[in-house]
Amino acid sequence: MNGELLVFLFLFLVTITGGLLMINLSKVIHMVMALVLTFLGIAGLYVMLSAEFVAVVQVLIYSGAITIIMLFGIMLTKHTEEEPKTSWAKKGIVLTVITAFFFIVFKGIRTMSLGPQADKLHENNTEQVGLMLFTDYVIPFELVSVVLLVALVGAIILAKKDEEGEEQ
Amino acid sequence: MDVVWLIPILPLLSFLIILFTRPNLYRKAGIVGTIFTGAAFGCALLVLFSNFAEGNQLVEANWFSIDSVVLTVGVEVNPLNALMLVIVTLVSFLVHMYSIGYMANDERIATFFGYLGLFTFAMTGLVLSPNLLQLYVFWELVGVCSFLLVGFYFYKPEAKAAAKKAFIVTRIGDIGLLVAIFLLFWQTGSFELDVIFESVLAGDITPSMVTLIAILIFIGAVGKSGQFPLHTWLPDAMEGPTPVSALIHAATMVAAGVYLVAVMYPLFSSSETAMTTVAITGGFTAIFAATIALVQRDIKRILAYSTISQLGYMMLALGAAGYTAGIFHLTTHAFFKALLFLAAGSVIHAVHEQDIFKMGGLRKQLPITAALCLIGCLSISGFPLLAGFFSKDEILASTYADGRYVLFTMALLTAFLTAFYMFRLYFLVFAGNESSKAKESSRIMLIPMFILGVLSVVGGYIQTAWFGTFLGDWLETSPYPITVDHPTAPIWLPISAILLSLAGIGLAWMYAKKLRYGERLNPVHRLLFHKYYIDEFYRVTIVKGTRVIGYFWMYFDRFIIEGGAQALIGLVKRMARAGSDIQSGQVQTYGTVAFSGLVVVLLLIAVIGGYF
Amino acid sequence: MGGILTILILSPLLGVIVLSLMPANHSSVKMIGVFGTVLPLIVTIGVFSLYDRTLSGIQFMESYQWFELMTAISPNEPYPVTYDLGITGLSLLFLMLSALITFLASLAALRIQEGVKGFYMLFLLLEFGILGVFSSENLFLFFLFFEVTLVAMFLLIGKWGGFEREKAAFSFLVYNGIGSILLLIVIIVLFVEFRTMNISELTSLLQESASYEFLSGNTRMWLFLLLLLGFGTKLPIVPLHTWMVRVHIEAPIAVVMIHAGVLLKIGAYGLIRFGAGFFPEQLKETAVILAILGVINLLYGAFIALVQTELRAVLAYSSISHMGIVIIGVASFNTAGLQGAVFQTISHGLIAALLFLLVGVIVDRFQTTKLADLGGVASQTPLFAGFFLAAGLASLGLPGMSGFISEFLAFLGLFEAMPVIGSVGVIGLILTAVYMLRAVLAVTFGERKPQFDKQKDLSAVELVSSAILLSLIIWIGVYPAVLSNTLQMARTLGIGG
Amino acid sequence: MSSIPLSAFLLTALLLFCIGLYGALTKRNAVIVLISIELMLNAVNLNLVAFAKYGVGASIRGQVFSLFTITVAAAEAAVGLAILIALYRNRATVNVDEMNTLKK
Repeated sequence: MNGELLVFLFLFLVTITGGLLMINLSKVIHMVMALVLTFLGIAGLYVMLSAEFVAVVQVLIYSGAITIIMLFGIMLTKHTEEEPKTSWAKKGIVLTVITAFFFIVFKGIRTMSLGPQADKLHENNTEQVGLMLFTDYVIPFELVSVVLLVALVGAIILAKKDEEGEEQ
Repeated sequence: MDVVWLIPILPLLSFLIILFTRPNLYRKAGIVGTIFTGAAFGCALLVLFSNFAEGNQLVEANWFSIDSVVLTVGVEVNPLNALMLVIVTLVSFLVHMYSIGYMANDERIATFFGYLGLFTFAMTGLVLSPNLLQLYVFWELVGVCSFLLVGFYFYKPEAKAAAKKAFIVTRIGDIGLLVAIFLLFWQTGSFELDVIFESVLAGDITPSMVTLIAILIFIGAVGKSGQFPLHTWLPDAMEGPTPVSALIHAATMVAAGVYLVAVMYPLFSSSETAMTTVAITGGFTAIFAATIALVQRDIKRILAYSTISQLGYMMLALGAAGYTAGIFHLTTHAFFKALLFLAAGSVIHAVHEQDIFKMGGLRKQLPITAALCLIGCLSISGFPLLAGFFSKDEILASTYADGRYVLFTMALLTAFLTAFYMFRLYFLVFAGNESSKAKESSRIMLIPMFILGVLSVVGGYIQTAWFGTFLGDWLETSPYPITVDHPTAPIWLPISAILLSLAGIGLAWMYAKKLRYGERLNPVHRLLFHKYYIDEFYRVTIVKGTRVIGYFWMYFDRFIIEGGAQALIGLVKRMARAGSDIQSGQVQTYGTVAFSGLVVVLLLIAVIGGYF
Repeated sequence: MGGILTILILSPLLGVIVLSLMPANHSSVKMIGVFGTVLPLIVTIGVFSLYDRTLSGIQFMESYQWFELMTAISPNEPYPVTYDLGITGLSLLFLMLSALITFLASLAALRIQEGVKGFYMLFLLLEFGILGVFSSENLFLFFLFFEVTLVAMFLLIGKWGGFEREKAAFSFLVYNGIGSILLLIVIIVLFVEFRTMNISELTSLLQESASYEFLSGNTRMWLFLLLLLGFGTKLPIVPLHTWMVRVHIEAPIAVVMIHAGVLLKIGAYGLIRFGAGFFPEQLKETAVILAILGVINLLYGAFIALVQTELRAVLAYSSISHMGIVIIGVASFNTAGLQGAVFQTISHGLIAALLFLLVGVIVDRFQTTKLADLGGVASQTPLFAGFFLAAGLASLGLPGMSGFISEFLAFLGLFEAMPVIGSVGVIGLILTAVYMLRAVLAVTFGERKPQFDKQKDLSAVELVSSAILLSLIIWIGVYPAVLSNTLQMARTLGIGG
Repeated sequence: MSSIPLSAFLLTALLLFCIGLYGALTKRNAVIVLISIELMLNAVNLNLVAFAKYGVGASIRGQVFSLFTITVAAAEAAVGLAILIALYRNRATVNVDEMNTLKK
């Protein structure tokens, strides 16, 4: 047992616990908070995978931005405090199907090994990412910016009150 | 010999002519029918006499074929059926004539004569059959004619029930015969009587199979001849017009059972068990029916039970190896029983009443009927020198010679009972005080009765111990191997028979004097009056039982099978509804279904690809 | 005489075309409808007279290439689908029966008041299907025509039936649909294995021992059982019979005449032609079970008919009972038995048609078919009563009528093969007499009921139709060679007695 | 060199994906459903990054891809929420059960 494994186990537990909490908690706000736990755990895992830049982005975007958006969403809509119950039958069916799915995939990944690790990723990680982004992936990068813009505009239009429509 | 063909054809023609010209003929139908059956009778006489001279004849033609087996139809003339032909056509002819008078006031007289023609056709066809298939065809046809004629007064509920009963009960017997025919066919490969007898005598059929077949055939005879336990239809069949009772239910059709046993005699005589069965059934029926006849009140029912009893007598004779005796009694019985029925018809025609306790003293109003009836009664009672005396004597002799003394005692006792109940009837109807106004029947009804009366007197002289055994000798010339023995009885036998019948007559006279109206109703009497409750027994067991089974299966059908089908349909419907419920419009459900599908595909790939 | 069978099959369609061009309420619609059935009858009689009884095998053969099915697996060996028509003695008899009964039923349908045009169009379409079924020499065609009859019947029952017509129509369609799917499976398997759907080719191929390499005994047994189920639903075999009772009770009388008279016989025809023709070995193996099924049919139908209170229900269960005799005949699988089975189908076709023709008269005159409400009509309508009684007697197997010959032959066959089962079966003959007399006498005999006093006896049309049927019944009963000569049973199936 | 095997990360991602999927399919609150979808996206990201380190021809590309995914996920979250709010304004509910306009 080395330190690396200990860290991984800790992060693994944080991530999964966050997920399970999110599923099982009853209040919506608590769910979102549990999710933050998961996001942070994942960020940690990223660091372990020599992806510091992605980890930082993860914390910023997910734990920060998206969580905030979700909280806004919750505040802007009315919620009965408790999450309404879903029928056991439905849950059962979904659970069975997902378990089956889990075992099939698990069977596939259990002993998966695809070759030697990349060992240079942690060296100047952000530089490497930046180089790749602005050389090979410059066009997708620009496209993503357009997508973000469109999403922004779209979100505003959608969320805006449709006053003219109501008046008509 | 060519005229043989005409014998069944003539009555058939009569039937067809009447059938198609019914509305025009109306009352003339009787004349048409009488002429045709008269002609048939003439032909039958010709055939009879030519049989004396030329011997037996057999003509056959192809009917149709099952693969290589060619089924034939044909006519056969041998002593037995030549005799039967004469009896059938004669009685039929006389009954036709009688009916012209008896049925004169009935609207449906033409239909009546049509049926009579059809019956005569079927009966002669039956008698002429050289093979079992043809015999069975006509066997059923006479049954249906009987059914039609019993139900002639179709608007009477009793007639309806009686007709149905007559058909169904005899049908039960017929099925026995049918099965026997099937078995014989697969044993011998033929329906032809001569082929069958050859293989029976050659021992091609195992003895147990012979017994089985013989008993099955006998079941057929039991049904038709009203033997116990299938006798119940015959008394009820008296709901038909009286001439019908005389023709079908006394002289001809019911005798067909006896005739059948006689025809199949080589088969029966090969099986001791079968012979015993025939004898015991016959003997039992004889005494059984006679006891019932003792207390009945309806004039026709008494005669019906008497018929059953006498048919039992004939069966007894056949079973006791008295071939000649059986046939002999069949002949004489046809004459005197037809006479008695016609006389009863004459009485009923005159007083419109069938209860003998409501009649009396009719001798004065109906002198000729009374005289003829007396002849009939004497003849059936075995009064010396009348026809019945000789035939009954012959039966007693062969039973005695057979050695089964229980049966012999039964026969003697039946002779006594017969004399008693016949004269009880005679005295109650004709003797005593006049109770009602009545007019003697017309000449057209009396002439047939007269002819039958004459025959009832002289018919016995064809076979007597004194003048010669003409009938037996002649029957022996049959083409089939039958053993005709001439039993010699000790002299005390006829004497005791005479004494018994005289005792019966005397007792009946005393009885009639003592009791004019009503009778004591002690338990025995009640038991007899209700015919041993056999009808009630059948109604409770067989009829009810069949209906219960029917209801059981009906509810089974309705609830289990139909219900099962409905449940299946329900299941499919529920599945369909479940399928449509999935289309709820909720994305999550769609997602679940889609994802399930994905998982199923993955599973399939994993399993088929061998990843597990 | 090439093409006469095509002409025969298409002849009812002429009536359909003419009717479709006419206004719905035109006064001569009925006449044209009836005339439309006369045409096929004439052609059938022509075929009947041209048929050479001395030859064996298939006659009036017509065979054309139709289309080919390509498969991805073997693109160079297409599966040919051909258009084959041809008749044997067996199918000729069925053709005669169909054409005749359809004609008489079209006369009985004259009482229909609503939607006459549509009725006659569907009616002729039905006849088209029936004639096609019996003259197909090809399983594909057979199946097509079979489906045509289903659709036509479904619509006829569903639109012109009684109170529960929809239910009856659906149950008809569901049961027969399932039956025809089973049939289709068999057809496909045979087609895939042998690359032909020609019936006589298949028959001879299947009877060669070499063909066992293609189709093992086990598979054959399955195919045979599928066929049995498929045609057993049509026949019907208990417990697949409930749809048939409903159709008998709900469908319009003219349709029931065809249904009981002809359509049920497709089941028997299929069983004899395909079941016995394709899989004789399998039939022999299952003969005992089949015979037991037959006896069950016979007794089951009879017992239930005994307690029914409705005339049409009695006749429906009597049909089930009578079809039991067909099964018995097939099961005994000897010449007598098979001949009996065919005779029984023909004879029951005629008798059932006659009975329902007369039931039509009852419905028309007395407005009820409840046994308790009827009775004594022999007083008011003697001709009707006479015919009805005769039909009843024919149905219970009275000698001298066709029913007897068939029952006799079927049981004769059964007694050779399985005497014990036969002995149980003969009880059915007694029961038949009991329920038939009960029903017939309940209608005709009994006290005169004054409410029926005004009713008229048989009309000329009814009289002639009944007389035709009855005389045919008697003719076959008296001279059965008329059928057996045409039939040539042994030759048709190639079996020895 | 890391001593943690690839399958450990993949297992984590799988578990997260399954949890997310369960939430997306069973939760009735639309917001939670959206969150669950985010969880699933995260699982995918985790896989990408893991494969960037351990995969066939491992390189930085995997991380770059995960960045794209994160961006798109952010956009999705924004638009999804906007739709949610628009829907809430019309139907006054965020209950997924009642959003069945697909049927009508």
